[in-house]
Amino acid sequence: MDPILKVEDLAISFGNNNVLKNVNFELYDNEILGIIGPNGAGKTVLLNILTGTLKPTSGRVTFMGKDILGVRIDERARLGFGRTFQVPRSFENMTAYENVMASAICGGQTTQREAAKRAEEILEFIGLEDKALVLAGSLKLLDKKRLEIGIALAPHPKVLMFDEVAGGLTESEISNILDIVKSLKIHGYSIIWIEHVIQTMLNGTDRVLLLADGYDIICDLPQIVLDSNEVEKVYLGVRKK
Amino acid sequence: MQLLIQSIITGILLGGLYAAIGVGMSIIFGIMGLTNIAHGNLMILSAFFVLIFTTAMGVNLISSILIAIVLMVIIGFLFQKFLVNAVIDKGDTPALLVTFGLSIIIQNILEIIFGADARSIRSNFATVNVVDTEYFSISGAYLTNFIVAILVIAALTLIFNKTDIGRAIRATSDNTKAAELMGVHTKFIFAVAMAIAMVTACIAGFLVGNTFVFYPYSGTQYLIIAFGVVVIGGMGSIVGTLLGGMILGLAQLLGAYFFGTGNQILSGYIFMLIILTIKPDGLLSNKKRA
Amino acid sequence: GNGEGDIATGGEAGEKSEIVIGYVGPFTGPLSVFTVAFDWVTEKALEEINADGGIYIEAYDKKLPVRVIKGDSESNATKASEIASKFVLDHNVDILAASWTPETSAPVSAVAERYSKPCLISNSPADSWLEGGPFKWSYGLMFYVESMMASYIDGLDKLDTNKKVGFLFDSEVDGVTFSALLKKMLPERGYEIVDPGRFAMATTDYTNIITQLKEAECDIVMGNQILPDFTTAWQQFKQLSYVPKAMVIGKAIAYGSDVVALGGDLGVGLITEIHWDRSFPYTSSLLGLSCEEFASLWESENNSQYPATSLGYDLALFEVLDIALNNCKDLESATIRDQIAAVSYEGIYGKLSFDENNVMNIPIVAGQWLEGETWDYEPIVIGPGNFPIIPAQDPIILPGTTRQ
Amino acid sequence: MNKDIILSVEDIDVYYGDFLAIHNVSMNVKAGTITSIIGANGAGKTTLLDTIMGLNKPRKGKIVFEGEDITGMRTSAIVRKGLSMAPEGSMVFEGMSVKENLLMGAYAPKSRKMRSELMEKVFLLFPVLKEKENQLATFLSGGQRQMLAIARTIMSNPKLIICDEISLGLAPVIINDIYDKVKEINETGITFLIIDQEVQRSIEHSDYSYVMVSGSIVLQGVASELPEDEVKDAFFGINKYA
Amino acid sequence: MSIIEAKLNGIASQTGKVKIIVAAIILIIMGTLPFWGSGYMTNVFLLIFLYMSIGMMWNLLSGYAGLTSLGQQAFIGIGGYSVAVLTQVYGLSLIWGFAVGSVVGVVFALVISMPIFKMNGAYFTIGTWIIAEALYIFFVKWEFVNYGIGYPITAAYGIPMWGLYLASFIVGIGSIVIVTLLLKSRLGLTLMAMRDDSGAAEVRGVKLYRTKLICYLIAAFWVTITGCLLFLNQAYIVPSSAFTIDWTIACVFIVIIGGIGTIEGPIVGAVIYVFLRQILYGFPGISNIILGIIAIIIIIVAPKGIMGYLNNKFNLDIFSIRRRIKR
Ligand SMILES: Nc1ncnc2c1ncn2[C@@H]1O[C@H](COP(=O)(O)OP(=O)(O)OP(=O)(O)O)[C@@H](O)[C@H]1O
Ligand SMILES: Nc1ncnc2c1ncn2[C@@H]1O[C@H](COP(=O)(O)OP(=O)(O)OP(=O)(O)O)[C@@H](O)[C@H]1O
Ligand SMILES: [Mg+2]
Ligand SMILES: [Mg+2]
Repeated sequence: MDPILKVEDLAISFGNNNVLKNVNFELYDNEILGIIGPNGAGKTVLLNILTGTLKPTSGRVTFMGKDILGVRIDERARLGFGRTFQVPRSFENMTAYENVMASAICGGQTTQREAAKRAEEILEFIGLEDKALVLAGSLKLLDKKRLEIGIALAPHPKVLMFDEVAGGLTESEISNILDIVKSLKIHGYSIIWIEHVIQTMLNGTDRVLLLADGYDIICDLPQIVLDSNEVEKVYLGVRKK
Repeated sequence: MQLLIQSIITGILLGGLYAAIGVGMSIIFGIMGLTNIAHGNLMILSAFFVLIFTTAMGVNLISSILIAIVLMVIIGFLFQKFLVNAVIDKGDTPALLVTFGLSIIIQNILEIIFGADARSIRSNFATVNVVDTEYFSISGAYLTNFIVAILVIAALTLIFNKTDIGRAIRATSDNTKAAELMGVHTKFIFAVAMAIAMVTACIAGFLVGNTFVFYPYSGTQYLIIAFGVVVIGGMGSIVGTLLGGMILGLAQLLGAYFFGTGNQILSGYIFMLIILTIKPDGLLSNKKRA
Repeated sequence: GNGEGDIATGGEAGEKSEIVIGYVGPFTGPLSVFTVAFDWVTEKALEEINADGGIYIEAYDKKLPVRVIKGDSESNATKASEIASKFVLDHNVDILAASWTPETSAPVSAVAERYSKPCLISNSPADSWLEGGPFKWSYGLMFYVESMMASYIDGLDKLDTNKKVGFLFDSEVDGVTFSALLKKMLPERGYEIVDPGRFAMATTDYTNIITQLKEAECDIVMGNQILPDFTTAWQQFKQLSYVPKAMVIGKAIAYGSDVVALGGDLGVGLITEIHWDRSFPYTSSLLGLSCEEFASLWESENNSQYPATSLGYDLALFEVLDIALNNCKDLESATIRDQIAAVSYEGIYGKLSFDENNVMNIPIVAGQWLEGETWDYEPIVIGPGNFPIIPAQDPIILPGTTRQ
Repeated sequence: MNKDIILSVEDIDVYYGDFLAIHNVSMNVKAGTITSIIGANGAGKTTLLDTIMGLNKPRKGKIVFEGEDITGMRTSAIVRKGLSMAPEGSMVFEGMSVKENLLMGAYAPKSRKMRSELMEKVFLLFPVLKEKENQLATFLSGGQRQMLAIARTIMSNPKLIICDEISLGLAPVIINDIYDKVKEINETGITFLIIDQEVQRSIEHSDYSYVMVSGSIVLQGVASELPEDEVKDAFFGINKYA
Repeated sequence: MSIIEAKLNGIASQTGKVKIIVAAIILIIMGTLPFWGSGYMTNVFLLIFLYMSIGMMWNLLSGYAGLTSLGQQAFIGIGGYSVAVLTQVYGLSLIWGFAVGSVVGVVFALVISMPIFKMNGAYFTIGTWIIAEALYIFFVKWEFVNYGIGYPITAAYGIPMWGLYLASFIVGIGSIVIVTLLLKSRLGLTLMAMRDDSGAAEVRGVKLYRTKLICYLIAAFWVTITGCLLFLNQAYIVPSSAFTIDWTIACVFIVIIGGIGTIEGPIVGAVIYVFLRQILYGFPGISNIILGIIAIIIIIVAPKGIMGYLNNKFNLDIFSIRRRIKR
């Protein structure tokens, strides 16, 4: 089966700071790929490259067989990239409802009527229907994170990319997010999921990629990755006795 | 031939004055990220100060300039404390609009007090011709401007690179949080930067008053020059200001030479726009480097 | 006092208690120098007009005092238009008046035409004002640019020069009109023109123009600028070591104080237009004073040199209104308008009446500023041009002229 | 109050807007020791350090340094009291040379006088900085930046040095090196409060440790005696204390 | 003022018949003002509608599209000059002035959008100002438009007051309608998203360039039309009054005082601005100082202006552009 998204020899540096040196991985249809790695490993940078806000120094990104590195940011959204931001960046002076609608319209090119319908569905799905008319700026962190997911989902993207959607949440909140992501898989989405909360990686993903020192160190089933020496060494930092 | 040589020389010398006009604005932008629309008016305000001291109070020129500088520093401090600090965190537009309001207030107050008449600060060298050859002449005022501008810019470069306070200013503009962690009282540093900008505004105000005439409404005219200089040179770059000034001066004079007298000012503007289009951040844009 | 508008409560026609004149002028802004005499002249004129209760109007069978309300155009056309509208619509003035340069006079005339209000404009070049015509309601006490140029050339003819004239005209109304006309007139009188072209107002660097004129060795430079611009330009002439034998400059140096403001002895020998002078051989119809007496009255009461340009025009405005209103049987707009049109006047500007363009052709002469006895600078008339009745003297060549 | 406690944090709450990032946190740092804080991402470690340095204001509680209440003081004033921090992500002044960065470290008047000695001391500790003295900091590698950041704190001649994410982006050799330096500096009498992403190492190198989970301190003790399982759980974000 | 408030209460609401009826009544009252009101009131409201229109468009740019321009006078001048040149020089009817003016305005906007859309933030602000200044200087020395002499617009003498008023009324109300419809359209959501976080908006698929351009062009079009009327009202045009920054200053005051990023803001702002000018005209010089002080105080105390403040405080949302969930 062809991967929906393929990243080859990706490298990026900021001045002298070679954040990504050579990263390769694939994302398959209807798969949840977890990405872990130490702070500053370049996980967010990777997402930024995929969505187009950063230009890589070299490498190739193929989406459904098409090289997309030359494609504009907004066009990529319309091609089917949906993401969340590590620090939520919802549109604060718009209601949750409008946030989702805006995303549906811009990324999905629907009419307002369709977008409204979609927004209602989504708000229900992420459990935010009772806060639909609240300004996004006044939502609590969990709700903001949920809204991030909702916004990303709105235009029916092909690939969803979550950047620490569970970060900063309590345990029960985390399981709530976990449920949402799992049910997204059932709906057929392909997902890239960056998270530091190991639980989510273990329970929510199909495969886990460890990103460190600018390389894709290992990419395998979650349990295998988390038990590997590499993870101990570069990520967890707890040496086995 | 005479006209071409004269145009080039005048263009460069005029550029010195333009650099002096722009440098204060550049500092404020580079350090605080504040687009100070009132900069031109503050300049004219200082010119009026120098004028009052020399004419109405009979103080000699140098002392007048020094007193004016002190006054401008105080005004800059108040401006910083009560207006800029109140809005600087609210984003670019509110800060810009506050300075916009201030500019209107200053020019109208000046008009109420001094009337709309044009003034100039007469000094001995205003009408002197220091070099007079067959091919070109150099005006005393222009030469003074140029030398003062070079001195100001050299002094600023020295201050910013070699003194503790200068380094603190650069550090603050580089990374405010880290500067605070070094023990730099960054709010105070903002005030110092504003004070330095005021000193340069005052000097520029004097130079303008000595070279041209000014009236309460002149601020806008010089604001656009300041903008032009800073925009061409790159906001926040001191050396860029000098470059920007000379380029603008030359663009005007050569514009007049090649496209006719009437196009002198227009050439300057068009050149600014061309540079902004090609390099939307200016030539030496580097906010990190003073 | 800067025109705190004295607001009239516009009454009904039946209970008319005064005649209100709404005057719009540049009381602040770059042109405010031209309104310095207005308050003083208004006071003098109204004192006389209202001396025994005002002007008798048959329709009301009583004397109505004349009152003037002032509006400040801030030397800005938009503002002038707004205020004129306010005067007509809100204050219900009987007559609109305005003065000084097209920025104020043109929009005020436009308002008068729209609302059918009689309107009297003083001191604006007639030529550009007339482009807004033909006027049905507006009348002008104005000079024709041709008269002004004729007087200049008249004066220049008396000088020993190489007859090469360099232009220093900006691209504002006057600069464009004057230079265009001079291009026709000067060659006819044997002068050669060097024209670097029109330039924007508020230009600060004149190197290009000056160097061109210097290279062409012009003995005469003619221009028209506002004072600040001219101050800068004239300084730069000196800085670049180029002083022509004659420097003719319109607008900038209307007053002795302007010439002083140039600084040093920069003002000596400059030639400019004179709109009114104490040496004019006329007597005011309203005040009964000769020009010399009127000028002296100002100087004794104000302790400053008489502001020649405004003094004459401001008084003439009231002289004409006085005559017109005294002929009015009622205060209908049309009546007032017709009486203004009919004014045949003999006053501070001699004997005049309105021509077919609604313009009263006010004398204008060329003068030269010389160091004076009472004041720093005093003007002499050097070129009476179209008004030979005005006595004239011989001009001098600029001191500091570098070429022999 | 115990005399050899140089810094004590008493029961503070810190908010970001409505978000309670730190709740009821108290801790003491003994003079002359190396104290570490351990915790998962987002546990609130940085927030705590920033609050100590006056970059955040606690809504409740107080912070005492050498017996003096420094709660709510301006950061620059706190620095002058003798605290110094190498912040998370090092935050060097990118547009300034290495030397200028160090000079900025000695900006506070007290240290300014002795800055040439301090500079020599620093160059002895980090010879690589001497080599790069005149280079702009923007061209330093991540590890070198971290060294510069630590060196910069020393330049202020502090009593207490706070290092956030001390080993971030550093190669293992350098990390060991850094810890050796920390030890060396510590032996001259300067107290350390450090955060290291690598739990084990930070425990190994410190005298006393605090473990933070979700904005609260859940565990503390002499570093070598901390129960490893519980530490690991805390680090994995499994909050059985909640 | 109560009229205005009532009007404010009216226009937008599609909810509630009362609002529609009130709106209709207000519109009829305002639309027929010249036939029952005094000439003076007519003139004042004429100005209010014109200033409202340019304020509304500046608000669209600065408040919604993040394009803080100091060069709107360029379009006002273009409008005024189109009318002047076509009627005065070519003797054509006014309609031509409006038609040609709006085309020229939009084309000019399109042309300058290429360079200035590359500039961001302060650079954009300054860039627009420089362009307007350059245009001023260009007109001053352009023989085709009679240099700095300008033109009287004699065609204006013949227009009855009510005609000019109605045109202004339409332009003013039209500006409200345009902006409201725009914000209620698909583009509106895009715009608001862009206003809140343009980077994030782009990642969500917002075509930043195109969206900004559309706003810029709409504003250019409408401001040019308003410029035609402003100068028709003035009946005289010179470059110095056509291209003066004063027009943009007026926009800034109106929007800041009224409330940036709200639809009601420019309406309230225009009413206050025009009335203040009428009251303060007798205090030349001071009037601008007072306006400046008011603006600064409002920026500091209530950065979102009067309507922003009221909207927050009392949850007023007269021109609701909020999307409601229909159940
Ligand atoms: N725009 C940028 N310019 C310069 N450096 C950048 C930029 N964006 C990221 N970096 C650098 O790239 C490195 C990787 O950052 P990134 O945000 O991808 O880390 P991360 O893996 O997402 O970490 P975390 O888990 O903390 O979110 C960091 O050192 C950061 O400083
Ligand atoms: N400026 C901020 N505004 C809002 N929330 C913030 C801010 N900074 C941190 N937070 C939140 O506060 C919590 C604690 O963050 P903090 O940075 O103190 O954690 P940390 O323990 O230092 O984590 P890390 O290991 O990632 O550095 C996190 O949930 C974070 O999302
Ligand atoms: Mg990240
Ligand atoms: Mg941290």
